[in-house]
Amino acid sequence: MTALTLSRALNEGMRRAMEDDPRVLIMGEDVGKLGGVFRVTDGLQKDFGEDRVIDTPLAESGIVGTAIGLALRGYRPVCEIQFDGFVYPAFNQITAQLAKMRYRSLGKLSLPVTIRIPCGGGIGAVEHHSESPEALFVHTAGLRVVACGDPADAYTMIQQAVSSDDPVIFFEPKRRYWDKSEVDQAGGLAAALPLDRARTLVSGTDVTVLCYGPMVKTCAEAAVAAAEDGRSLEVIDLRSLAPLDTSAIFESVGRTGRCVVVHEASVTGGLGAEIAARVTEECFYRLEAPVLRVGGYSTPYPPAKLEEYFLPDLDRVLDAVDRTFAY
Amino acid sequence: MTALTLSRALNEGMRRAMEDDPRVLIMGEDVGKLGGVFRVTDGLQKDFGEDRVIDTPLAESGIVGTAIGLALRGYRPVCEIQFDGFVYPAFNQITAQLAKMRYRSLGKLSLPVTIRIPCGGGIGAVEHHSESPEALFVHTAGLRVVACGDPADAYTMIQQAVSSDDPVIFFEPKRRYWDKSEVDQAGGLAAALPLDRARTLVSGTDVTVLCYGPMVKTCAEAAVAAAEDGRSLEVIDLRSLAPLDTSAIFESVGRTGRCVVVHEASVTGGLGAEIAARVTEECFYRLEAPVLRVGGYSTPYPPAKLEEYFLPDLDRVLDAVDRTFAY
Amino acid sequence: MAVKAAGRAASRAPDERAQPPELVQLLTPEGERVEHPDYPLEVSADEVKALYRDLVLVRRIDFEAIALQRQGELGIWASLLGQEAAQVGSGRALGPRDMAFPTYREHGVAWCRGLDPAKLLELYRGVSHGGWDPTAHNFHLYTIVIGSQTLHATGYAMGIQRDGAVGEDGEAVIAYFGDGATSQGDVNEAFIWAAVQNAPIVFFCQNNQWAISEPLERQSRVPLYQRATGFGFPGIRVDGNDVLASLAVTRKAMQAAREGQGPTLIEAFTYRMGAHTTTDDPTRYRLSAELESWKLKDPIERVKQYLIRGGLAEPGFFEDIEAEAAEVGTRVRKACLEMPDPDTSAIFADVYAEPFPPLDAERDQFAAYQASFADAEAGR
Amino acid sequence: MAVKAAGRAASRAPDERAQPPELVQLLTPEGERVEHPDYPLEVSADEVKALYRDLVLVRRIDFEAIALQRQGELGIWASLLGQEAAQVGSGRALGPRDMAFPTYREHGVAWCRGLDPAKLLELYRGVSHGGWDPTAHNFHLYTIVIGSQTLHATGYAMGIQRDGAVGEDGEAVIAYFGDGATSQGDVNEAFIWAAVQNAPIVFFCQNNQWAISEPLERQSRVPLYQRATGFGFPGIRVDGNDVLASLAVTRKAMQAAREGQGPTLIEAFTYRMGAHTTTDDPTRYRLSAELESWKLKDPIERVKQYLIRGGLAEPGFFEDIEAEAAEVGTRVRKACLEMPDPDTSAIFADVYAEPFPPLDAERDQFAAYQASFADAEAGR
Ligand SMILES: Cc1ncc(C[n+]2csc(CCOP(=O)(O)OP(=O)(O)O)c2C)c(N)n1
Ligand SMILES: Cc1ncc(C[n+]2csc(CCOP(=O)(O)OP(=O)(O)O)c2C)c(N)n1
Ligand SMILES: [Mg+2]
Ligand SMILES: [Mg+2]
Repeated sequence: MTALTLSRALNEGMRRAMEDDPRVLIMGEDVGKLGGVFRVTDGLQKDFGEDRVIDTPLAESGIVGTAIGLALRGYRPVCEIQFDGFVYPAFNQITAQLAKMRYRSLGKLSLPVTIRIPCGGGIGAVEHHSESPEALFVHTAGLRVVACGDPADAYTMIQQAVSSDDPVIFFEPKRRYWDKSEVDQAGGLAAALPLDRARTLVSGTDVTVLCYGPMVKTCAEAAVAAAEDGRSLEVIDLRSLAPLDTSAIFESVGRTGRCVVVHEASVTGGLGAEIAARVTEECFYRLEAPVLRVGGYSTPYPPAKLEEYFLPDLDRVLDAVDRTFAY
Repeated sequence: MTALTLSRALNEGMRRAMEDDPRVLIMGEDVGKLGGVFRVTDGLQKDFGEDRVIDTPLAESGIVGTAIGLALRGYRPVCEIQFDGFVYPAFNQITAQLAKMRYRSLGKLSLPVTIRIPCGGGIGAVEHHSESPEALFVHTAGLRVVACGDPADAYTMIQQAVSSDDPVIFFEPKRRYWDKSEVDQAGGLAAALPLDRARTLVSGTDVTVLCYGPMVKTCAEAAVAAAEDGRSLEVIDLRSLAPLDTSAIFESVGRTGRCVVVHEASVTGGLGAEIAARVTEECFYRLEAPVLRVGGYSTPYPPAKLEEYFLPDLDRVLDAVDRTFAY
Repeated sequence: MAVKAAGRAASRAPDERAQPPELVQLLTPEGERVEHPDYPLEVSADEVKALYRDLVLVRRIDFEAIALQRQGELGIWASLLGQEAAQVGSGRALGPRDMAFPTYREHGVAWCRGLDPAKLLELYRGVSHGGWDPTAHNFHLYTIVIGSQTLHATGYAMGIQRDGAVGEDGEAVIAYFGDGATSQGDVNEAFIWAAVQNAPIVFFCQNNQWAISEPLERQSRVPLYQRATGFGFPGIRVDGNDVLASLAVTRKAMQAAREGQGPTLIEAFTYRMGAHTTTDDPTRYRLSAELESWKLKDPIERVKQYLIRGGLAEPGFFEDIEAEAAEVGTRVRKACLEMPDPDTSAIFADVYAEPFPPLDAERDQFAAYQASFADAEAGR
Repeated sequence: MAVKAAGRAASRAPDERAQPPELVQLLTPEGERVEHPDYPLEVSADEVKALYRDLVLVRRIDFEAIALQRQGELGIWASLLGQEAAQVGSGRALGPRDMAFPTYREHGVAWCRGLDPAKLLELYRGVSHGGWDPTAHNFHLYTIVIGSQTLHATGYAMGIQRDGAVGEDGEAVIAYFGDGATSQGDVNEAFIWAAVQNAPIVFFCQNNQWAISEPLERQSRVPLYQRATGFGFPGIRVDGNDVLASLAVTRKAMQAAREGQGPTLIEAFTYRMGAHTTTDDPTRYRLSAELESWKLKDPIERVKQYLIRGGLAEPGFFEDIEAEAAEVGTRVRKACLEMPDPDTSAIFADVYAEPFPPLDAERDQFAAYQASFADAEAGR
């Protein structure tokens, strides 16, 4: 066990993946000498060469489109999209090509492409640098969508994503890049929790709080605060957004009878909606209150000076918890 | 009153809009001499000239991007995206620019751009020609998203969309283009139902069925069939997907206690999820059953020979209605 | 703010717009063999006859498909009529290890790659989205979204480089696309990637003068082959109705790519003799006079004339080809009519490589739902 | 499948790669005035002095912003250091009715358009996403998504055509973007639209040699100005560190556009002397030697030398400019420090032009939620 930042854990995970499989490539803007604007690919070009760690031209559609071609040739590209707000130029290649190729080919073609996206706000950035577009990809059949919440998961999940034969949209909570915690680099992937499974972070009895990515830390803190008020929160880190680990979700809500979903993305049409709909259908008679959603407002991401009001925080999570008890 | 096909009604609506305001332009692929692959812009270039009805180069990002520029110059472009599956290359311009410009400029800039998208399946088309991407736009703040379901609405809604100072994503149910019904071209817009309001198509007491676009006809037929089994369906044509006419929805579900949402898009992460979440939160104590969703499966759109099984039809709507009574 | 005539004063585009630029031709419309200094081509009579056979057969397959669509056996069909030479010429320039990325119209290339023509019908019949195995013939699936495949092709070529398969006995990629596609960002990004990576790829643009109803002027005001220079690689225009020139030019470009000399853009100057697809009505937007003038440049007729003049075809040769064509047509028709509808399970198959529980649940619900009807039937 | 050295044999790109191509220069780094046949420029001493003032002031504004960022008053800043001449030269070539579409780095152009420099800070301070009125100075908001604004600019130019505002006394548009941006599909699509429409637009590319950490070779293997020809309009490279040449070349291109002669691509050859932004660390990817060599080409120093040699500056001129610069710097700093934080209501404002009930509800809930804290406070 060593203490690593989330950024470093991703770096180590990719390094491991590249050592294990010479077909693994890294491509994106500034991923080479610079090591990415968040240093997640730091040192990889130096150690694996320019043919495996590719500084691409400045065009996201080109990055994903050529990654698809490389995958068709047998490679396993890991693409970095520099910031969440810049994935949209690649949207066509992701939605119409990457997600559909296996279906189109009746299973004859696999596209083991991982697309890494630093996501979410809270770092005081300018426009387009704080978005949470996960719902767009969850609605797109053919993609796996995951989000890591801490260094340990970051280390294993990135390796699992790279080794998956399905395309994976991999969200990284940028404001947590520098959070440090223990990572077991010795344990192999076999022992690790599968990529499509949720993890119960805090066990509780009163309310199920579902979260992922940057909100995991926030919700864990909320659980501590709630405990002081004598309220027992069960916090589940979803990890996989597509597919959702519904059995874990239903089991928990079935026990607690209350559910709050937390994400940074705008509530309207966000992942919380899908979860609320499914939970309600499955746990209808067990629900003491409707599933409540805590998320960004239905506006574009605001200027940095206002983001603290826009982003869900401990207070807003607890407020929602309180509201579920008002029913 | 004259009987018009939905396609013709859109054509007449745009013609009226172009006559009323010289700043209204039409642009897209093959919208000129050909009049669009569905003939929706038939004859408009002949009558309004090549400067107002523009056959653009073959690039959707360019269409929307230049439309934004024209709007900044004071024009009101109506862009045609030839098929739903080809809107993705324009996704960046729509999401990061069109939707955000007003917010970015603190209200100083308006982008009165309408983006027409023939949507949905049922016409036996090849891949990419039968998609329903509305949820992607509903999740994007700054856009209005509407869908017309019959010729009368098509005629008025397209004019309302063009005259709106907000960007509007305008969905047209392509398999209904040739459906004919009465349209009142005399009545002005003032008298018309506002663009953001839902319309109760069939009044009923047992279940509220929410639908839009191509599913409107399907659900109306389901209501007739259900009536024979002595079940009273209230069918609401949402018309506006963003914003949702929640007051109309809540009022109805509040009465019926049951709700089924129907759309062609994949259920996972579709608009039905948002509606289910809101209805449940608002009508929690009034719901006799969870809101059920009928929609496409969570797969890419299948080949034409299989679409009849993929698309919601009268039977699947009635099946969902039955299931709501099983609770 | 009334709209005045938009300023369209004399532009400063290069003069090429006036007189058409030089285009590589080795066989005139009249069937005369001409030489080109840069493209010497040694072809035996047998090779020319083989090309003639390809041309006739693919045109016949195309006719059959059009007929099948008219009879409701296909949902739609994109005809290659008029583009046979560009496709056969370039297709025959490929080696077995080269990889081709087609649009939705490359039926002639598919033929050259050895793909069973019936396979092409699946997509247009709505039985699958393109069910052949791209690795079996190094012929990728048809791509419908304009331009997307050019980036896939470029990435694939980057893979060839990383496999060390560039150099003598190297491999290369050919990416097909149309004149309209040159306006898509993706195609231009592919040019950029290919140039920067010096990737082993040939961009083969069939300029058939039309993008559905839009003439080339709506996409570019200069010849398309000139686009390449500004990206840093050569562009060349070839007579796309001349199978020999298409063969020679593509051969040279592919060889250069295989040897590591990087990309080439080939503009095959040709004409879409038919409708854009069987659902299109060209009379709405183009004059028959244009069509007539192109008839005189027919890609097949000129080869026939060449063979006849040179007395290169043995007696009965042409009749035999016709007979074979008829046979192939019948085979394709038969295969189409016998094509089974896909099983409904295909809706849920091959979405993911690994288990995806929520989808499995949907599949089971669907099965149960379908069964309920069967039961109802049985119930009666 | 081990990765072998990717085939990178000699490419067949034009020779321009070897020796740098001709670039328009009217003032040498040493401050010598040179003539160019195509770009005769009549400038009075006062005009040159005015340009000098612009250069010094915008550099000072930039310095102040960097300092403010270091002190935590700005979240980030994108410095124009080294690009002053390209921006002031092109900015001063614009008429009041011309429209400019900047990236996030065109502080010098903003200055020339008459925008209060403090306005530029709002975005970088996180107070707004760019709060000025683009119509007030015909200077559009900063665009952060690379390349997007080039299509907006092209559409705007199409609007000028439709207003009949092309011809003598016409209007034109200038679109700014960087070397990295030339790889984006949108920029190439803008070239296509502009060419096909013959739109009154000048594409002004500041090639500062770097896209964050990526040198030009990662985007193109030929000079960028050559990109234009293949799209059907002229491309020209100008010394972007020469304010006179930047002025002359932009003037001519803008005039041509206004008169209806269509688009021009200008590549302003310059250098990003600072970090990409204040959060970047160039030492990770480039050598200081490169920086040193460009220092000798400083855009301001050469103008100063020209004025001194020619004895064109009255005594005290330079000191006065310095004083004014200091003053402007202080004013900018003051404005920054006094800039009020936005009200939380701004989160919900200006999302839509017309009422949007669900959002209004969210706004009210937010207000109530905020109030609950206030109450709690009061409760104490
Ligand atoms: C991104 C995208 N936009 C629009 C379409 C609809 N469409 C299909 S073919 C076509 C014209 C293509 O013209 P060209 O590239 O010249 O190829 P051709 O059909 O002439 O062979 C269009 C607009 C599409 N398939 N993809
Ligand atoms: C679509 C998109 N992708 C990535 C980024 C992140 N990014 C910001 S600036 C930049 C480099 C731009 O280089 P260049 O175009 O040369 O302009 P410069 O910054 O050098 O002025 C990148 C990659 C972005 N803003 N937009
Ligand atoms: Mg064409
Ligand atoms: Mg740059």
